[in-house]
Amino acid sequence: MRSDIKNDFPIFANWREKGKPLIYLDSAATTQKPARVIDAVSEYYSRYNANVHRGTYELSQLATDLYENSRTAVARFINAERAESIVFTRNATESLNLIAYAWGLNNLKKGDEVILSDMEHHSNLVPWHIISRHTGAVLKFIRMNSDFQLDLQSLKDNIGPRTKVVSVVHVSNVLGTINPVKEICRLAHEAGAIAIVDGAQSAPHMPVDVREIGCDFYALSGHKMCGPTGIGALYARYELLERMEPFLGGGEMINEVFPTTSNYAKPPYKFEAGTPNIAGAVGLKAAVEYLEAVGLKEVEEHEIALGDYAARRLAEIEGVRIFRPKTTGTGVVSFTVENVHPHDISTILDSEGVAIRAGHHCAQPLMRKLQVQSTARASFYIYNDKSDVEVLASALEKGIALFRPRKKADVTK
Amino acid sequence: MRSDIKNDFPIFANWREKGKPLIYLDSAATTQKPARVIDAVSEYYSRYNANVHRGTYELSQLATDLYENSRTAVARFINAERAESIVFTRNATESLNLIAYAWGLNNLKKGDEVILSDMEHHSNLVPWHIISRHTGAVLKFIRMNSDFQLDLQSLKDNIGPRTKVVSVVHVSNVLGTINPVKEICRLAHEAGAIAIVDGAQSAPHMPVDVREIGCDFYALSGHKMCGPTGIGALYARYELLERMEPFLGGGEMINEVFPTTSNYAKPPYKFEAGTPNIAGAVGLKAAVEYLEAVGLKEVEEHEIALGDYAARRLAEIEGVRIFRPKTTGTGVVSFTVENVHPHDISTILDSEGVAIRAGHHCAQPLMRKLQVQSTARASFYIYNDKSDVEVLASALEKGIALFRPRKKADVTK
Amino acid sequence: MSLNDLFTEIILDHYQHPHNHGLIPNPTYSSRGFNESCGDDVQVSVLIKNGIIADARFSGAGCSISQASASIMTDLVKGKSIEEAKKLASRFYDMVKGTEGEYGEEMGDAISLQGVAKFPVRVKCATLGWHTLEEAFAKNDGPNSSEETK
Amino acid sequence: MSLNDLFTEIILDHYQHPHNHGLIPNPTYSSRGFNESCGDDVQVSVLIKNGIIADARFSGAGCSISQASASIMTDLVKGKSIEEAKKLASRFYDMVKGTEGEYGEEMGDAISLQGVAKFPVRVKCATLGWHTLEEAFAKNDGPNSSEETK
Ligand SMILES: Cc1ncc(COP(=O)(O)O)c(C=O)c1O
Ligand SMILES: Cc1ncc(COP(=O)(O)O)c(C=O)c1O
Repeated sequence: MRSDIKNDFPIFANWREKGKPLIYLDSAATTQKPARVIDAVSEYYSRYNANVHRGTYELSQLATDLYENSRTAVARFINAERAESIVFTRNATESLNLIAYAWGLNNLKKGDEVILSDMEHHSNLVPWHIISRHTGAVLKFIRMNSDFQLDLQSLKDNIGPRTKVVSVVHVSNVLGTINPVKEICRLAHEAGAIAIVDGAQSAPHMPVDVREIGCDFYALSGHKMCGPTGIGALYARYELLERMEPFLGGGEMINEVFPTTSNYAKPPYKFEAGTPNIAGAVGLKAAVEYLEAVGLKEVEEHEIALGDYAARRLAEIEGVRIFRPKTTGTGVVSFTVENVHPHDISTILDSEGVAIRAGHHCAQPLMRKLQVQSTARASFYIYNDKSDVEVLASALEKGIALFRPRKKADVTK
Repeated sequence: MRSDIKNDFPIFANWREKGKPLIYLDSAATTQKPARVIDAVSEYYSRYNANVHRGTYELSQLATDLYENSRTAVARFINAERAESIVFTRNATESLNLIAYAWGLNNLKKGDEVILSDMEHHSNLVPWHIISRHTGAVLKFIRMNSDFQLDLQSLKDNIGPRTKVVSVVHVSNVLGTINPVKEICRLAHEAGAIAIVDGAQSAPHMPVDVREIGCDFYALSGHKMCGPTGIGALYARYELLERMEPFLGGGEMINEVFPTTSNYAKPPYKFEAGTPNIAGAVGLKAAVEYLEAVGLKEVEEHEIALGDYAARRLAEIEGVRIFRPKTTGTGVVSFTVENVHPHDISTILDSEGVAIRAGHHCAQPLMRKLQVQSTARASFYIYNDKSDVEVLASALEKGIALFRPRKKADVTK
Repeated sequence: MSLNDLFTEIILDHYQHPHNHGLIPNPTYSSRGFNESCGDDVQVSVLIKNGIIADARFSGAGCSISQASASIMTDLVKGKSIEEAKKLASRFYDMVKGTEGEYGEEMGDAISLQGVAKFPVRVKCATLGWHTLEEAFAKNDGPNSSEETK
Repeated sequence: MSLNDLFTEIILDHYQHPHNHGLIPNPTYSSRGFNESCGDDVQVSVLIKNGIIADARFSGAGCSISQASASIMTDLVKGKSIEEAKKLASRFYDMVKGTEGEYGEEMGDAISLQGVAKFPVRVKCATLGWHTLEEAFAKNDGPNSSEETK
């Protein structure tokens, strides 16, 4: 990775002005934004702002072209077969809800089965809870083994003619595990089920090819891949989008509206009701182009190397326990420290300028499997390097010292 | 209105560089953005960007504060009783869908009635089409009279014990009609129904007080009020939010998640699944503050004066027909021209730098009532003045000359 | 980018006095198309006899460009095979999108729509009739039953 | 903004050796609170006798601040009336949010949480126990049935 890459991200220089450098290790929650993306958004508002699609004047046509060019860029980024396979959403969460509501609510019946996994983010759990409540569909789970990997045998044991959906996370936001989604999609299709991949943590971090994976749907969030907040995407096989009922109703997504009925525009428009996040899409295109220029293969290698290094370095510290698979980890390193709560770890690190996340990481069922209430999580991205790991490790050692177990003191009555 | 207000909006200077000034008369579709809003978004990404709510470090706390301060600002803007009554959405369309899905899908039954009006935007029609298909609820309509106003008698005739929802547009995006929403809400409540107001075209243009109106829900879009794209809001009475089922499922909106069930966070968080449009909220706060500084009363007076003037000026032109109520119009002026299709009018005006909209304005049922396929629409905002009306009128006269009816020519065989 | 490049005399003439307006009672192929961006609405019907387009008509409502283009199209495709009509459609798309090329005799009055290339917002209007024609040909259910029963 | 202002000896002591840990079998009031931002989970139970808090206990799991604060709270409220406890809660919120004022004797060990004011992210941890106590008091269903039947 270029050693000056931090300079692409204005926040680092701005934060340093406040006294200490920012060691940002929470990129799995959201990444920082390169100037290129920030400027693309500003430029959009300063030069091209207009509503899209229905405009009949030049400015609106420019805005529409910018918006649609972003669709093309996202399609290229994940190798979708066509731009029209990309639906813009707010984030991965909305993408997954779109599938659950538009496909699930209209296609699932009592007794149908939806297979998820032990390591899903709440965004791939709660929508199915809601839909199963409405439809009577049953949820099942692919089990995780002791090396924090999915046990495909438990999928094979559970999948069958009642299985209508298999939906799994590509890369776990807690463990960094890269799941064998290609194989999972193959098994889903063999059983006649649709296959959904939550790509929130893969799209930003590695080359992704949705056709190679063979999924029917793939969800991603712009803000986790150097893009703006408020813009995400859902990839879907176009024929599926054509057969699906719409999700949100409103402007842009219709063909004809009568007082009590309506018929719908072609996908992807059918799924984009109302004025979209145009500036967000413009910024997402800039983010995609930025990441392509860095090179996704390079991003992946850099992260895995840093993740491996950090896991090794932290494991040397007494009391630290790492939750990361032995072979297929990424730049996500979750850990706990004996006698120090993750939230306290985070405060200790914060006082040294190190931003990590502590909590359940929107994966409470996984926390229960790991038999912890929460973990601390350092997640690395392109702007991190080994020196960040060193700061992290030594700040951690300091904190552990502070929390060393002590006898009942006499300061309290 | 300040005569130099155009200078607050960078797009006008930038466009002029291309040769001719931009006469932007499509603010009902989306408004231009003041530098203050554009800069707030850039600054957020350059100084404060982090994920919100679950952060355990300073940067994340700053981002959370900025996001929540925006909620407070929006609440103040429409005089909501508390900040927690504001749910952030993508736009007014999503706000209305949220009600239809979260309230409607869980509360409406076969035979229940939903009363809308003849002048609704598709965003307040199509969601109810979807929900009525799922629940068997029946849609009814408040009629429009010949002065383009809602006929309250037709509401009184239709409302009754089966009425569960009354949902109407505050200001029509086609006619500019200001509807008597306070009276409509009162009638709805008398009948025991919930009262919804689509405020997409009122929040940007006049002082709005949701408690004075007495509505249960009020929907608005940031991009129509000088704010960023991709951010909108739903106001709701807090007790209603508490009683409601959630809409989208995912991170942030939960309390506890188990493999097959979950329970939810308190409103408004219960309705904000996944990473929100944080930068969008920050920009919306800047927009709200900008409009408050201009003064909403002043905005309203300026627009009505311009709308009145434009309606008078255009009516002088032969063949022009205006669709605007005699007394209660706003800055929206829809019109048709004999023998010239609205789309052609728009192209003609565009060649003179005048951006207007032509089409059905996402209100096809209203178009049928007006017995037109489409209209041309000029919509004025704070950065427009009388000189814009003059350019509009003379460009229109030019176009009409071009399209004067001619005999069958012999250029065609 | 003068308005006269777009609203040529030929266009305005076809708009004000459309050719082949109406619908064929028992068409071999027919379809209806919308221009989502401005509400134009065009219905096209075609009668095939001996593999040749014996009649083509259109109806609907819309802007000058969409209506004139449909009018011109119905003139042009009559007497041609389906394959020839499709080839012409594709040439037409190229022309109005501004693709370099020689567009001559075979385009007939459609040549007067060449100016559309300078007005990107209007391309969809110009192509609406042609797309609707192609959709009529492409309908999964093949020729309308009316032809079958003849 | 030194860590020692936050993780004082008293806090660490309460964290590592919490007072009144556990639950009262037949509490008059009880409630469970979550800190949505970090997963802290606290259950508080209270026994009222003759209008006075005769016993207060807490259980749950969480960070040093949430656990120590709950531990200190249970010490403090014992022997007080509900009104006094609520007044103390409100004083406590003021203190950890950094509101100017004199916080003296009556705060007991809670004074050691004054440093939280400099760590805004941790305010929610410090107030979790107190909010849960207030929620217990406020529950619509009034005192738990256990009190009723006693
Ligand atoms: C009256 C009305 N309601 C709803 C909407 C939908 O707004 P948005 O597209 O921002 O969701 C609009 C915007 O066109 C409108 O004018
Ligand atoms: C695996 C995974 N799925 C889904 C999401 C949800 O992403 P968003 O909050 O952007 O919708 C996240 C983000 O935390 C994630 O890590």
